[in-house]
Parts: sequence; structure tokens; C-alpha cells
Amino acid sequence: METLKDFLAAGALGNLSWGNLGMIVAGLLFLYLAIRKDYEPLLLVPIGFGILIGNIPYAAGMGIGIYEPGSVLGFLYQGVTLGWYPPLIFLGIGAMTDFSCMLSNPRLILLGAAAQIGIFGALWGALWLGFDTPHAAAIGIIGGADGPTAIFLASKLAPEYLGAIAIAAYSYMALVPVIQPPIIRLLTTRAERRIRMKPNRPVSKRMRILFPVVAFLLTAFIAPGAITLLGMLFFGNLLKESGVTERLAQTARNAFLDSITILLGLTVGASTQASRFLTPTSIKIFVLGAASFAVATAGGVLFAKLMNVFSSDKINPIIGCAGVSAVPDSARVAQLVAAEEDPTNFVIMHAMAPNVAGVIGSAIAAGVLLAALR
Amino acid sequence: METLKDFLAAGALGNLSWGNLGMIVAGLLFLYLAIRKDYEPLLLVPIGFGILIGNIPYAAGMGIGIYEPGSVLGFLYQGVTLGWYPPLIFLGIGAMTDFSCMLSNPRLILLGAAAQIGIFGALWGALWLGFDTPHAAAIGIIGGADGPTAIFLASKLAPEYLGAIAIAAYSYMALVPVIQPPIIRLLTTRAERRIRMKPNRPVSKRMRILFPVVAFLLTAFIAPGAITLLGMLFFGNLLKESGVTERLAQTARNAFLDSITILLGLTVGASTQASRFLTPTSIKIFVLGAASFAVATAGGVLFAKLMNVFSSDKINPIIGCAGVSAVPDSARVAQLVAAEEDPTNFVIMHAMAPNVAGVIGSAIAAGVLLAALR
Amino acid sequence: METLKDFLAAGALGNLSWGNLGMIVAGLLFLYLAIRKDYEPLLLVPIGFGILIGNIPYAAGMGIGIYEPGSVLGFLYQGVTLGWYPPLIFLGIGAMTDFSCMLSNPRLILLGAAAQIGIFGALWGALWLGFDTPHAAAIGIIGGADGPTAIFLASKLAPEYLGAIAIAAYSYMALVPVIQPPIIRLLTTRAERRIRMKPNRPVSKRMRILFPVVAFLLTAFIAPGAITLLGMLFFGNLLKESGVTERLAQTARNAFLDSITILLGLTVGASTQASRFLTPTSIKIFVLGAASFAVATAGGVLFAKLMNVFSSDKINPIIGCAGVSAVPDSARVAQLVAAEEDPTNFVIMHAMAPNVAGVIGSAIAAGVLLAALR
Amino acid sequence: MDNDTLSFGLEISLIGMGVVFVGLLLVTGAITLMRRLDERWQAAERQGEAAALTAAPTIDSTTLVLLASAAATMVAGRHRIRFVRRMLPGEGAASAWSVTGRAVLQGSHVMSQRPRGN
Amino acid sequence: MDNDTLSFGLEISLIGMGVVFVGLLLVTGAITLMRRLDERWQAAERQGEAAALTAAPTIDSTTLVLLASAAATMVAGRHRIRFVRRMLPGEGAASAWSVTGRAVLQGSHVMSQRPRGN
Amino acid sequence: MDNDTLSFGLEISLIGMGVVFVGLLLVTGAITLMRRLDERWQAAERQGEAAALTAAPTIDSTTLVLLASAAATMVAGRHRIRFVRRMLPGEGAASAWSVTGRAVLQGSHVMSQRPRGN
Ligand code: NA
Ligand code: NA
Ligand code: NA
Repeated sequence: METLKDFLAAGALGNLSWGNLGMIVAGLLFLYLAIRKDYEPLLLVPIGFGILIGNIPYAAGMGIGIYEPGSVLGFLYQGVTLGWYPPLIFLGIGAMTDFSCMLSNPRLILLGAAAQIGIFGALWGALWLGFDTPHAAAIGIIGGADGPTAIFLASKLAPEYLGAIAIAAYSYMALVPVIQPPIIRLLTTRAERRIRMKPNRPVSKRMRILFPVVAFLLTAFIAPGAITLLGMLFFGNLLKESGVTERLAQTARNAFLDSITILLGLTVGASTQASRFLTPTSIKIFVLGAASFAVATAGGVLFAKLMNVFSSDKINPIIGCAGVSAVPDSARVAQLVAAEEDPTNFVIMHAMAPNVAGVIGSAIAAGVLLAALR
Repeated sequence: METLKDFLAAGALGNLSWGNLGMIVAGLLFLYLAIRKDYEPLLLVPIGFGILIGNIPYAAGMGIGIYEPGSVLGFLYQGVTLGWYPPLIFLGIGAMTDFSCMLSNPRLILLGAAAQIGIFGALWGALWLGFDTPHAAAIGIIGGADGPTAIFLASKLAPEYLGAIAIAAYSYMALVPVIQPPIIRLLTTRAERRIRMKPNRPVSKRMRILFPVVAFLLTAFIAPGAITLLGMLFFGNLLKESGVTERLAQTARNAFLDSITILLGLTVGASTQASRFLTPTSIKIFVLGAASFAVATAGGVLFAKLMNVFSSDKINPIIGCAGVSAVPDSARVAQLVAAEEDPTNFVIMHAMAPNVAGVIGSAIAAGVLLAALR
Repeated sequence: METLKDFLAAGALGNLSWGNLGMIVAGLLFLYLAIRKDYEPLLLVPIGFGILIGNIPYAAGMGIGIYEPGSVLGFLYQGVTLGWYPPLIFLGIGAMTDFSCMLSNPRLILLGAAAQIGIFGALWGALWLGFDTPHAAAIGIIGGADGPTAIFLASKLAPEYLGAIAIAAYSYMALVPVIQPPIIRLLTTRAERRIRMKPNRPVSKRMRILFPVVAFLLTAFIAPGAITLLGMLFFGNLLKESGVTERLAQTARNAFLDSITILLGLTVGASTQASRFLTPTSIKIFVLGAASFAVATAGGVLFAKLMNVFSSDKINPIIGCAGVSAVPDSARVAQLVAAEEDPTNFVIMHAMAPNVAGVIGSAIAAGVLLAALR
Repeated sequence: MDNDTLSFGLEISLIGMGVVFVGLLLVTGAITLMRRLDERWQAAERQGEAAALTAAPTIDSTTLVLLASAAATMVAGRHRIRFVRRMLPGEGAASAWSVTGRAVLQGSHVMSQRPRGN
Repeated sequence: MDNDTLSFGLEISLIGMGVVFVGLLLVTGAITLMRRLDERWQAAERQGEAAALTAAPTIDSTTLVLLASAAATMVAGRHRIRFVRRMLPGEGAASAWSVTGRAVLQGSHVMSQRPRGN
Repeated sequence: MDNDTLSFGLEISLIGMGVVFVGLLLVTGAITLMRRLDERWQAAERQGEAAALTAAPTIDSTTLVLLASAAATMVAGRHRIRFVRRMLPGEGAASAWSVTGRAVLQGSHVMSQRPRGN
């Protein structure tokens, strides 16, 4: 009978907590949003199921839990805590992304720079709420709207908040269709939203090959802290564009990227054990994250209006919202908002430019914060 | 001349032992069975070649051997000793398995439960032969007829016998076509073997999506020790069924599963160095393993007959043998034995239900043993 | 302002050195040769971009650099320093290589043995230049013209020169079309270069299956130090030829091989930080490497002429150059040189035999050196 | 070999088989329950499907938008659509990033229809 | 640089080249031997092939069983087979688990032919 | 929460946004410059293309050599080419090793056309 008692004590029922139940409900919600609402399923399905795995209650000491030494989940989680999943994901993303939208309309890149204000806005807010500087920086990066960049920086500056930061970043990325439209409408006139832009110009193969090399050298020289992320992103893109390494690019954007995505999503989800995750701090982080997305969106839109003051060739300020990255959702948001006003106005190709520029911008910002605070 | 002497001393001839020769012959036998007889080639080819690699004699100190610190084989073997290959294989298996056979005929799941008696029978036998409890449990799990589950539990409870347990499990899985038929015939009447079962009912996409989530929560709550294995299995299955993560499922069941299979098989094989593997204990382990398969088969078949006592809708007891898992070989055995009696009787679709249920059952049993003995 | 100063001090401009600029130019040259000249792009693109990544100047302490503890690049570089990338690449190569050219004309294998003289010539030269024996051996292996073999041996015998040895090996492999033709012409008469050889004989599936097993046992018994490399090479080949493990071979030669190739090339490139790489020793290593390629080529060609003295069935000595491996470039060189003399003379199928035999030969030589010097 | 061990073995065997059966019985029950609910849902579905057959879009919104935008650009530039590239299965999966890939990929095809350098 | 080192270098070079040649000579010999044996085997094979051409099954037993069972179910349920899905190469490889996949996959196709909810 | 922290936050924000803008401005500038140069190159290219259309080889040299050698062997052995296998995309990529694969693969096809055992 002893054994039975021990076994039950080691079991779920012996260790159940309301927190775990709450998190399990949250995990089920993630799965629902991903599978029924199609919100970023490639991220939310692994994260959602990971939340379930991480919140099944059990007695410590079996070497099961992600925070227990020697556990398999803990082993796989190292890719997150040591920060090497994110650069590998950037490698695959680079091998998948076509930068010609940026190349054909370079001035739109600046919208991707402006949107990074969300990062520093949230950073400041976090300081104001009493976080110390490295933690505040890690929280601010949520405004970059790039999961990998957020995880990479958080793993270096605020490991203890990594779970909350990652979940916040991915949640809001999935929610851009909800967050951005009202802000866009608030800050733009009907006339501005109806602006039509010139179709993109063609981009030669040579430009596409030279771009990743040139862009890497320029950005890395400016912000060496971003070498790891930008190096992988542009390396992947060179594999794609070089024309002589197609088989490597194929693997990088398929088997390679998928494998890392699965492991990263699952372990990030599993790291949200109620006992560590359900804290007042996490709530603060989620509030700051939401604010950072709002500020970033506003930053992009307003900067577009500012550029229109000085340029005769007008930009449709809607596409400023795409500067937050969250590729490609925010670009799709721009298209949908534009279509509301004029169904025959197609801005998505233009929106892709600030969209991918925002990825580079966030990585640079992360590099600066890493250099200044590490 | 010194150098030459040293070199020869470091060479194979300087370190040859009968044990190594015996193991090399065993490895060649594995390759023969896999390539000519098509017995589980995806497992036996890597294991067989691994046995060759592990038994080439050499002088220690070159950092070659799988048990030498800093050797490449030793590095790759960590996936086995730390137990993270098995869950990753379960991820791929989940992304490959269609559970609708179970969903369309749920009562057959119980046959997969009954067959687990083989595990505890062997456990008891091992205790009787004088093994201490954790070792006995690790040996018993051979009766689960699941390589990954066996390796996972053995790596936690009996690392020193891991090689023997893994080789025994995979060998007998490959030999089910030899082991099971006589037992089935012994325990069933001709009439029983001719029983025809109703065709399966259809299963909706929604059921297939809900199943992995519901099944994971239920089983994990009952046996948290199985979280790692069942979590990966059902997560992989959700990737497959969700309909929105097909590209992840594709990778999980192809490149990902294949890569781990190669490394696991090769290193498990290479871990069978004669000096460690050829021991009386290994012989005991093989005997107990054979017994556990027999008991498990009998358990499944007899339980089917028991269910027939209480149900008007008769089950063909042959399919009980599929409860041991060893997917899908034992289900094929069921089909072949049934076809002997009546070539127009197709039981394989029904046999798949206990077959996959047996995988879940063994994982639960492993979870219980881990929780009770770790 | 302090912060800004610190930031600039941490930045590229604060840490710029002529060495870094020089290496960046070298990296760009690699990319140019790979993309425009199509010299081994699958190796030179990752290495070239890695050189850029490794030579962006920055202040230490950010955990960015490949030699900094805890950096992502350093983590990925472990596959090189611990030497487990090379065997995994050999696994993929084995799953890709068809040895039937060797099987149909076995005597040509000896050309692949003769070419290994380049290894020991360079070893002797290195001793003469004052390197100690293990370092000399690691430098000599450049003459094997096999990147993975060179990296594997260097990681064990001369970690401090690993970068230089790897870059030298890959550079000269890409340059065989430049290095070999003059040597071939110098050592052969016009008549010899016009020799036509009998077409190859057919090879049965059975031979192809038996070969990797038999060849592994023979070579591993002779040189156990080569177990890791040869084991993986022949295991991969068995996966390809067995006919029952095609899906494993597929993965091994595609997703698996590509992933490792990307990571190996990138990290080897990134390991060439000017401060460590631009040394007189590196120059010596490059000189010895060039010499070893020349000696190896001469060895292969002259041995072919020697064989012609004793055999009536003449060998076209051009194909001796393929014995250095550098698969398949040196075999293509042989074809091109032969075509100069007689455009209707196709020696490439014959050249493939010493070409792949050279891979085995170099691995054996590496095994001997490892056994004697480790 | 003492009795304690064997009795312990017996005990753990009973618990083990018990838990295995309880666990799989729960699964069996859950499936049976789900089937019940599913029957009803399916009824609703069948009607839905009927409607869907007429309404349902066969390509996802982004692609639609892109094709439209492509078409628009064509018209604007007075060009004809030479081809519409089918998605590969790999790309076809709704990966955020592959959608990007597709988005910009298709975009650039559109662009590349326009005469060079204008 | 002393003589010992150089003589050691010479020694190791001789041993090294020696071992390389012995190793590859053994391989050469083994291949030649194997070819001999193979000649005979092939003779037997050629006859075998002739027989095979008439006898050899073109799909593996499991698939056969499955198609049959599918057919059987069809008949039982008075339905026609709408399609028989060809194996993809990836799946086609004799992977135990992919066979499962196939087995159950095909099974479910069979099932899904039957009118919903009965 | 003291002022130092906030002022430091302000400072780092200014530096951060500054660096982001400088970095992306440099990229913008570089792209614009590259476009200029590209225009000229393209002119040259367009002529090149014209020439290429007539001259350009449609398969890489190795393959060419192999097909030729195949053909040669055929003639030598008085056989007809039964088929020429198209490269698979995976293999098609210019991987040194896959080229080997192809080289020898094709070679062996050629060989296997010859009657067994002669
Ligand atoms: Na961003
Ligand atoms: Na089982
Ligand atoms: Na070589």
C-alpha cells in the first residue's frame, strides 16, 4: 500500500494546483486560436502543446520537468537558454525571405527603423515600473515583434523572464490583426489611407546577390552585438540568392528551419510552469508588451506621414504599421485596412519593404542593447 | 621499429578477442536478416553495422571507442544515455501514425492494455532471478515491444544494461513473425480464428484533432512519469492532424525521424562491445525478453477471448497479439494468421487499434515504473 | 555621453585592425570564386561568409565571438573542435557515393593509395620546417585533399592550427583545376595522354551491398584509428545500396549532409579571426599544403606509369591525378586534360575509381597518424 | 531472493497494470463520448459543407490579394500575366515566413514582367 | 631540427604508406575475389529473373492485403473504389512506421467512402 | 525609482534609435548606389543575353561529358541508349558530391546496358 500511496503522491492529483489548471486552459486557448482561427499556427501549436506539457503536475525528482537537471525537456530547452535556436531560425528565415521588395523601394526601409521606437518606449516604461536596466531592455525587445530576436536577447539579459517575454512576443505577433487596425485608423485620414503608390521596380539577380553581403557588412560594423542574428539572416539569404547553393538553401528553409521551430516552440511553451510563470511580473511584462506593439505601430505610421511632408511621391501611411515586422502578418493588416477604403488599392508589396526592414532594425537594436548592457 | 611495434600493438590484431569475432558475426547476421529477410531493416541495418563498428578491436586511448571520453561515437551515444533520442523518435512516430483505427473502434484499445502484462511478468521473473528492482523494471519493459520506450526507461533505471535491453527489444520486435503465430494457435480455436468483425466506422477530422490533446491530458494526469514520451507522441500527432502545421509534420516524420533513427541505431549497435556485452547477465536479459514477448502475446489473445464472454459483438482473438505493439509487424502477423484460416477475412485494420494502443500502454507502464523506482 | 563612448568603444570602429580588413577581403574573394567561378560553391560560400562573420571587429566580453565562452558561434564550432562534424559528413557522402567505378576496375584503387605520398611528403617537410610531429602530421593530411578528414585529424593533433589547415585544404581542393594540369603534362608524354582504356564492366547489386561491409572490416582491422571516418563512410554507403533503407539514405545525403555542411563551413570560416589566423605559421601551412597537392598529383601519375611497366592492359596515367580525391574535381581535371589530346577519349569513369579510393586512402593514413601520435 | 522483493514486485505489477487499464479505459471512454458529440456536429457540418461548396475560397486570402495585385499591376503596366506559379507543398503550408516568401516571390515575378530598367 | 625527428618522420612515412597500400591491396583482392563468386551467382540469378518476370509481385504484401481489405469493405458496404493512392517514395521505403501510416491511412480512406455517420 | 536610471534609459534610447537609423540609412544609401551601377551592368547584360540565347549550354559540362562518354560506350559496345535519366532537383544542385553521385550513377547505367557478365 505504501507504494500505491507514494505513486499517487508522485502523480498529478497529488500535486494539482489552480495555477496549472489555468495554464492548461491557456494552452488549449493557444491551440484553438492556432487551429481554428489560423493565428500563426506554426508557432502557436508547438507553444500551446508545450504549455500543456509544462503544466501537468507531478512530484519533482523524476527528472521529467524542463527545469530538472538531466531531463530531456531541459536538455532541449538549452537551445533557448543558451540562445542558439534563434540564430538558426534566422538562418532558415534568411533562406526563405526575398528582399527585393526592399531593394526596389529603398526609402521604405526607414519605416522599419521608425517602428523600433516601440522597443525603447517599452524599455523606458519598464524602467519606470522599477525593472533594472538589463531586464527592461529584454522586455523592451518585445516591441521588435520578432520571436527569435526577443528570445536571443532575453536569454542574455533576463533569463529569469525568458518564458514570459517569449510568450508575450509570440502572442502579440499573432494578435497584430487585432491590435493594429484601430491605431492605424486613429492616426490617419481617409484621404491618406486611399493614397496609391507606384508599382515596384524590377530587381536584378546581381542586386539580390550583392545585398546580403553589403547589408551584413554595413549593419555589423555599426552594431557588432547583432553579428550573430544578422550574420545568420544574411548568410541564409545569400545561400538562397547565390544561385549556386540552392540545395543548402532548400534544406535551411525546410527540414532545418522546421526542426528548430518545433523544438523552440515546444520548449518555450513547456517553460511556462505555473509556479514560475504566474507572477505579477509576468503581468507587467504582458502590459508593457502590448504597449510596445502600439507604440511601434504608431511610430511607423507617423513616420510615414512625416516623410510625406518632405516628399512629393507620397507614401500610404498605412504601410508604416508593417515596420514592426511580425512578418508577414502586419503587411497583411496593411493590405486589409487599405482595401477597406479602396478594394482596388494593393499596398501589400510595398508593405513588405518596411516589414522585412523591421526585422533588420530589431536585430540592430538588440545588438545595441546587448553591447551596452552585457 | 619501435613505432611499427607500437602501431601493431595499437592495431586490431594486437587486441583481437574471440568475443569481438563473435559479435562481428552477430552484426553480420543482423545485416543479413535486415537486407535479405527484410526484418525491420530501418532498425537492424544501423544496429548491425553499429555492432561491427563497436567490435573492431583497438588499443584504448585513441579517443575512438564509444565509451572513451571525447570520442565522436561517445558524443553521439549521449542521445541514448541521456535518453533524448527516444522522445524525439516518438515525435516523428506521432507525426506518422493515424489513430483513426483506435477512434473508430475504441473498445479494442483494451487489448493494448492487456498485453502490457508481459512487462510485469518479465519484471517479476527478473526479480526472481535476483535482479534488483530498478534493473528488473528496465528488463521488464522489453515486453513493451517498443524500442524507444525500452531505451528511455533503461537509460534512467539500468544504464549498465542499456545495450543488452535495447538489442533484445529490437531483436524480438524483428522476430514477432516467428514468436507469435504458435502462441496464437495454441490459445485459440479454429472457430475463433475465423471470426469476422464489422468494418470500421468513419472518423471525422475533428475527432482526429481532439484525440491527441484529450488523450495526452488523460494519460499524463494518470502517469506523469510518461509525460516526456506521451507528450512527444501526441504532439507529433497533433502536428499531423491539425491541418495547419503540415510542413512541421512533414519534417518531423521524414528528415527529423530518419536522422535520429540513424544515430540511435548506429550508437546502440556500437555500444555492444564484447567485453561489456557478452556476460551471463545479457543472456538472462535475452531469456527474460523472449518470455515477456510470449506472455504479452498470450495476455492480448486471452483478454480478447475474455471480452467475447461479455460481448455479443465478437472480437477475433487473433488481433489480441497486436497489443504488444511492435508496430506494425504484430498487426501483420494477425492478418497472416487470420488469412491462413480464411483468406477472405481481413483483420489488419482492426489489429491496428490494439497495435497503436499498445504503444500508449507501454509508455504509461514505463511512466509508472519511473515514478515508483526513480 | 559615457554610454555613447562605451558603445563606440565596443563597436567595430573602436576595434578595427588591418588584419580584419585583409581577412574580409579574403572572404569576399572566396564568395567571388564560389559564385562567379563556381569553385566548390557548397564549401566556399559558407566558408567565405563565415570569414566575414569572424572578422567583424568588436570588443570582447559580449559573448559574440566564436572563441568566447557561451557564444552561439562557439557552441556551433564544437562540432569542429570535438571533431564530430566530419564523420557525420562522411555518413552523407557515403550515402551519396557510388563505388561501382572501383568495383568494376579494382586495380585502379592502387592509384588512390599512391597519391597519399603527398600526405607524408608534407609531413616530412613540416618536420623539416621545425613543426613537432603531431602538428606536422596534421599539416601533412592537407595532402589528403579531403576537408572532413583534415578537420578530423587536425582537431585531435593540432587544434591550434585547425583553422589554417581546414582553409588550406578547402582552398586547394577548389583550385585543383589550376594546380594539377601543368604537373600532369610535365610528367606524361603525349602518347601516354592519348591511351584509351577499356570501358568498365557491369557491377551487380550484390557486389554493391557486400562492398561497404567487406571494405570496412578490412580497412578498420588494418587501421583502427580510421574506424570513425571509415565506419561512417561505409555505413552511409550501405544505407544507399542495401535497397531496404532508401529513406534513411535519402535523409543522410540531403537534409542531414546539407545541415552539417552549412554549420561546418560557416564555423570554419568564422574561426579565421585575423589575430589568430594571420601568422607566419599559417603561411608555412599554406606553402606545405600547396606542395602536398603537387606531390600527391605526381605520386598518382607516376605510379600509373609504373603499373604500365608491368601490365599489358595500359592505364592512361592522367587518371593518376584523381588519386588525391578532391572528389569529383580531380576526376574532371583528368577528363579535361585527356580531352585536350583526344576529344573522343572519355577517361572520367575510370578516373572516378582512384578518386573515391583516394578518400579511403586518406582516411587510412589519418588513422595511422592518429594511432601513432595520439 | 527474499519475499519482500517478490511481494513488492507483485504490488508494483498490480499498480502498474491497474494504472495502464485505468488510463486506457479513460481514453476509451473519452473517445466514445467524443463520438457522441461528433455525431451532432457532423449533422451541422454536412449542411455547412453544402453551403461551403458554393462559397468556399480555394486559395488563401494572401494569395488572392497577391494575384489581384499582380493582375492590377499588369493592367497598370499594360502587360499580360505570363504564368501563375503553383505553390509547392513545402511552401504551401501556411508558414508565416513561407507566405512571406511567396508574397514577395510572386510580387517579384509580377515586377519582372515589366520591361527591364524602366 | 634534429635527426631523430626526421628519421622518425621517415619511419612513420614508411609505415603509413605501407599500411595504406596493404589496406587498399586487401580491398582490391577482396573485390576481385567477390567478382569471381559473383559471376556464378549471376548465372543462377539470370534464370531466377526469367521466372521472376512472370511471378514477381509488384507491390509489397501489406499493401496487397490492404487493397484487398479495402475492396472487401467496398463490397461489404456496396461502394465503388474511388481511387487507390500511389505510395510516395518517401513513404514507400519499407519503414515499419510508414507502413503503419500507410496501412491506417488507406484504411481510413476506405472508411471515408462510407456515407457519413452510419 | 531614481532619475539616473530614467536619464540612462533616455540616453540609451537615443543612442539605440540613432544607431538603428544610421544603420538602415547606410543600407538605403548602399542600395540606391548599387541600383545606379546595376543600370549600366544591365545594359551590357541585355546584349549578353541575346548572345547567350544562341550560345549558352543547357547542361553543365560534367553531364555533357558523361552523356558523350555514355554515347561513346554505346557505340563501342554496339548498344542503343535506352534512357537518359533527368537530374532530380535535389541531386541537380551543383554539389561536388552529388555530381560524383551523378557521374558514377550515370556511368553505371551506361555499363548496365551491356549484356551481363561480359
Ligand atoms: Na521588428
Ligand atoms: Na507496447
Ligand atoms: Na584523399
